[in-house]
Amino acid sequence: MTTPTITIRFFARLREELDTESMSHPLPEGQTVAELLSTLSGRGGAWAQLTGDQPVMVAVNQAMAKPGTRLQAGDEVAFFPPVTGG
Amino acid sequence: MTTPTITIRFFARLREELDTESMSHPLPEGQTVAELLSTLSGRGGAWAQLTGDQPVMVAVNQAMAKPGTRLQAGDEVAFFPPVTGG
Amino acid sequence: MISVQTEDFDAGAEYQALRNSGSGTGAIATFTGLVRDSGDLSGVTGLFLEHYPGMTEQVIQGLIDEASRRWDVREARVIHRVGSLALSDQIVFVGVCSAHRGDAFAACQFIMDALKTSAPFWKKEVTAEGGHWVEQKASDVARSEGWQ
Amino acid sequence: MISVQTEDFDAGAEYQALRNSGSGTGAIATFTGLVRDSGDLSGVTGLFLEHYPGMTEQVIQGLIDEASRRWDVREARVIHRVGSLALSDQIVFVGVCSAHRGDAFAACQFIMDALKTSAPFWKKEVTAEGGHWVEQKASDVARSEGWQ
Repeated sequence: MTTPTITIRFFARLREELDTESMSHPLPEGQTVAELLSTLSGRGGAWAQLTGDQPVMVAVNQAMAKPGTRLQAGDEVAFFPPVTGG
Repeated sequence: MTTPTITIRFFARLREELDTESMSHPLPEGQTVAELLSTLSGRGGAWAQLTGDQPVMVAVNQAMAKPGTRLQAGDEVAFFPPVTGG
Repeated sequence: MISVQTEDFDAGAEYQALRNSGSGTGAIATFTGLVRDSGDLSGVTGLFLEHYPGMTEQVIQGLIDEASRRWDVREARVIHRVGSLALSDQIVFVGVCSAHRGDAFAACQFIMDALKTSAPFWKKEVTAEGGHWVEQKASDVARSEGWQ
Repeated sequence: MISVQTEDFDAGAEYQALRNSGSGTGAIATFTGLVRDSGDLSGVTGLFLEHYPGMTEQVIQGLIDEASRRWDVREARVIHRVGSLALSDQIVFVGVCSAHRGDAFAACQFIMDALKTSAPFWKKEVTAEGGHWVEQKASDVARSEGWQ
């Protein structure tokens, strides 16, 4: 039996500071966005900012999501700073 | 001594219904736009509409004016329906 | 730049002229009005537009001046056609460039709304039987008064 | 029509495409954003724009759909550039055609305002020393929330 995973993507300042564009990750215990953020933040260093003061936006399968959004195997989860286009 | 005159112009529906584009006219007694309108309206026929129910706009020397605006010799007075450009 | 003209205009060229207004420009808003086929059965085949030469340009300049007092306006261009127009023809162009988008949108919309109720143009709808002068719309007056 | 592209665009050609949207169109509103020389001494020489491919187009389509529910929108065209941009370059185009001018203005401005706070684009200001990511402006958030 394979461990269920999700894909995590980072954009803009987060992509640069975490030095990570995309990674595969085990589906977190509890399965919410908030729990995933907490797990990643626990890596320390630049990762700690994921639960810090600066706002982190999240999209699940390319639609905006919230801390309580539940994750499923195969989901694409993206973290990024507030958008600044236009 | 020449009689002081003004120039009167009509536009759009008024121009057509009065069959007049432009005319020279003696400076009216009392010298206000309202008195000029009253004089012209007294010609009867289509001219009566100048003091009728339909709104008549007036410009003096190409700036919007009011019934109480005083006229002076040489003024260009224009009467027209509410504007409908754009 | 203000032009009252019988000829058609090139909205793309007007946009380029606004774009060349300087490096402080961050936003360009444009509006173009077309002769619309209103879809009713009145048999309208086109429009005839009359204006008051001289006064028209002064009124439009006054609107641009007022917009420039109320918002950041780096340049404004207004073109209004007169004479005979067919369905789908361009009637009017208003373009504004500004440092900021809120100012560009507001100034462009203000000039267009105010032009409709204060610039001396009159529209006649042309039909096979002759034509009739268009009456001013209460909604246009209300929209223009909303800016005061 | 939605396009996220590195190449420049021709705002005049976009306008023509909107104009050809049918005889019911009476009003075309367009907005173009340019890279502005903000005039400070920070030494910014250009911008780098990153986006989230796929999600970006979906978000913009959602904004066009919402605008079409709220106003008469016959066609909307949105182009947003990504990658490296120089001062004075065009960044974004939003064009809307409608039967009526109020709808064209409102839909164009709504799409532009909402795009700035909900479409996944990020701007980096490029300087000789490298660059820094632009922070979201509270004024943009307030403007976007004003439409709700």
